[in-house]
Amino acid sequence: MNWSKYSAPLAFYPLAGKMIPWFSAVAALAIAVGLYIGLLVAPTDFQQGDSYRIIFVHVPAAWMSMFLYVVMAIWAGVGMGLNARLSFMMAQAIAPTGAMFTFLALLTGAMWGKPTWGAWWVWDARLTSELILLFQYAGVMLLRTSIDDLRRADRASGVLALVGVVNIPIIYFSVKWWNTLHQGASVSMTAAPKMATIMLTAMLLMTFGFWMYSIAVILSRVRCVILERESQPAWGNPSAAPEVAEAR
Amino acid sequence: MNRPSLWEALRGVVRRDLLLAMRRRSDVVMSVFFLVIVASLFPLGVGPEPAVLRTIGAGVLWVAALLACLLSLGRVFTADYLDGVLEQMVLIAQPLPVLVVGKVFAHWIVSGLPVVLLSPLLGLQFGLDGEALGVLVLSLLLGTPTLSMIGAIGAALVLGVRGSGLLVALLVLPLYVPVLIFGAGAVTSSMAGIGGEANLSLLGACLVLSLFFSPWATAAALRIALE
Amino acid sequence: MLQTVALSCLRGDRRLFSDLNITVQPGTLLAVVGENGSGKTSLLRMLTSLLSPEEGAILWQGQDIREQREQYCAQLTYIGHLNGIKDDLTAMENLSLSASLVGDHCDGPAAHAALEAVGLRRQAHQLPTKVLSQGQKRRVALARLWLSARTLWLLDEPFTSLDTAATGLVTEQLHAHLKRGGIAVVVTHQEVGLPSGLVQRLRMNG
Amino acid sequence: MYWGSVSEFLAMGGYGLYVWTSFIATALGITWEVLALWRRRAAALADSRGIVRSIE
Repeated sequence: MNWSKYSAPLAFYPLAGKMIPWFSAVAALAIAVGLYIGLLVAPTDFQQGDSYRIIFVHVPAAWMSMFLYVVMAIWAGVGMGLNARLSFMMAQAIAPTGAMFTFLALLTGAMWGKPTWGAWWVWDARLTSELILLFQYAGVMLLRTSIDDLRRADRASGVLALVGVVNIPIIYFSVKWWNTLHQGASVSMTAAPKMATIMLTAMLLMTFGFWMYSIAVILSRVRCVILERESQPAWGNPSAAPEVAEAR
Repeated sequence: MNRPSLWEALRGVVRRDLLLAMRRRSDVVMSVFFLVIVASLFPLGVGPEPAVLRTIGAGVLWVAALLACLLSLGRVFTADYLDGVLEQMVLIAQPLPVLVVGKVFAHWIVSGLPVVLLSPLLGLQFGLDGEALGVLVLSLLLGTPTLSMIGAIGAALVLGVRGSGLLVALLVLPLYVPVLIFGAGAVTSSMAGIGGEANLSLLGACLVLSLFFSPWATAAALRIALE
Repeated sequence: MLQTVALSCLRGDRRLFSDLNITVQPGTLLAVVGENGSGKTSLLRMLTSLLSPEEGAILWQGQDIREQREQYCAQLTYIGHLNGIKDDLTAMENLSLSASLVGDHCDGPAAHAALEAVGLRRQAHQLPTKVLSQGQKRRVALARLWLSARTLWLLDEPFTSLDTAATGLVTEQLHAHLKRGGIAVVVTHQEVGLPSGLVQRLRMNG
Repeated sequence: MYWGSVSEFLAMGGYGLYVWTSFIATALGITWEVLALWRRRAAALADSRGIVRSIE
C-alpha cells in the first residue's frame, strides 16, 4: 500500500485549498439563514418560552461533537489499516474542532438547563456522556502532544480514539440506567415532542451550517498540519543506500 | 520447532510476574495501604453520621478501589519496557493478546484481589450490613478485573512518554465510568431493596466485553510503543 | 535464508536508509557496522519484526515475515541492547524463565551449564542480577544462546561490556552456530573474530 | 417577523441572559478557532521554506 504515503498529503494540499472557500461560503449562508429563522421568524415555544432558542446552537453543537469523534476514529482506523499518513493528519485536524463543539454543547446545555430545570448541571445521560466525550477528546490530543515520534503519536492516539468510540454509547446507556434507578428528575433534552416545522427547519439549517463550517476548518487545519510535517528538516533527502561489501 | 504451547507461555508470563511481586512485596502493600487510607479519610471529611456514611459508602469504596488500581497501572508494563523484557515477550511465537491477558491477570492478583478481600472490612467502617457487604465484594470481584483490563490499554499507550503517570489517569478514568456506575449501583440498589442482580450482570457484561476487546487494543498499543 | 528487498527506514522524519537489498545465506553471519545513529539498531529491529519497514519487505525462506510472524518468531533468538533480564530475579531464574517462555528446552542442569559456558561461576547463579556487574548481566542475557536451537540469531552489540575472555566464548558459540547451518546478524562496532569466508559486512553510512 | 421591537427581541421573553450568552459563546468559539487557525497557518507558512510554491 504505497500509493498514499508520500504523494497523497502533498497532492491533497492544493485540493483542500480549493474546497475551503466553497464550504466556508455554504456554511456562512446556512448559518445566516438558520439564525434568521431561528431568532427572528420562529415563534416562542408556549411551554419553555424563548429559552428554547438555545437549542438552535446547542443541538447542532452536540450532534457535531459526537459525529466528529466518530469520524476522527474512522480516519484513525483507516490510517492504521492502510498505513496512510493523510488519514492520521485528518484525525489530528478533527480533534480540536470536535473538542470545541463538545465544550460549546456543555456550555449551552448549562444555559438551557438553568431556566428549564432550575439547575446549571444535572447528571443526565446526555450531559454526562458529553462531559466524558470532552475528556476523551482531551485525552486523544494530550496523548498526541506528549509523544515526540510522529508515527507513534499518530498510532497511539488512534488506538485511544477507537477505544473511546466503544466507550461513549456504554456511558450513555449506563447513565440512563443509573438515572432511572435513582428515580431522580427524569429529564430529557428533547423536551419538545412535536417540534414545529419552522423550528425544525432552523435547527437543521444550523446543523448543516455547523457541518460545513467543520469541514472548512478541518481542511484548513489539515493544510497547516501538512505544512508543519512536510517542512521538517531533512525530509525527503534520503541518504545514500548503504554499501554492501561481500565476504570481506 | 521451538514454540511454547499457548498454555505454557501464558503460565510463564503469570509465573514471572507473580514471582517478581513476591520479591517486591512493598509495592503490593503500598497500594492496599493507599486504599485503606483513602477510605478512612472520607468519614473524617464528611462527618460521622451513620446514615450519611451508609449512603456514600459504596461510592467511596468504589472510587478508592478505582484510584488504587490506577496507581498500580504503572507497574504492568513500565519496568518490562525499560529492561527489555517486553520486547522479548512480543517476540514469543504466540498471539500477543493472549500473553497480555496473562500480564493483566497477574496484575489483578497483585493489585485487585487484595482490594476485593479487604473490602468487607472497609465496608464495615461505612456501616454497610450483611447483604450489602456481600454485594460489594461480588461487585468488586467482577469489576476490578475489568478495571485492570481497561487500564492495561492506557498503561501500554503511555509507555516511555513523559509525564506518563498523570497522563494514564486522564486517559483511563473516562473509560472507568461505566464500571463505577454499575459497581456502586449494585450496592446502593441492594441497600434500597431492589436487589443488585441487574447491576451485577451488567458488570459481568462489562467484564466479558473488556476481555474480548482490551487485549487486542493493548497488544496494538504495545507494538506501537516498541516500534 | 534471510533477505531484505528494497528496504527503507524512516525514524521520526529522518530517513535512515533506503533501498537496502541484502541476502544472508545459511551458515554465514552478517556484521552490521557504522557510526551511531546510522540505523543499525533500526535495521535489526526490523529484522525481528518489532519495527515495520516504511517501504520494502523482509523475506524469510522467500516469504514476507509479516505474513508468518509467529512461525518466524519461533525461529529467531533476539538479544537487544537491553538485556531483557529482571533485576530482582536470580541469574538462574532469569535464564530458565526467559528460555521456557520462548519455548527453548531448559531444565536446571541445562541452565547451569549455559551460565557456566558463558563464564559465570556457580556462586553467581543464585544471586539476584541487580548485584551483578554490567558485564555479568550481559553474560546472563547471552547465556540464552547456549540454550537456543533456533536458526536465526539477531544480536545487538553482543560484546558490549564483555571482557576479552567472554567475547571469545560468545564468538566461539557464534562459530558453532554457523557451522550448524545457522544464520546470524550481529550489530557491532568491533571486528567479529570469525573466518572471513563466513562473514559478510554491511556498512551503514549516517 | 415575529418580534414587535428591538428591546423585546433582546429581552427574549426574560431569557435574554441565557439565550444571548449561548449564542455569543458559540460565536466567540468559532471566531477564536478561525483566528487561531489563521495564526497557525501564518506560522506554518513562515517555517515552510517555500514548500508551498513547489506544490501549488
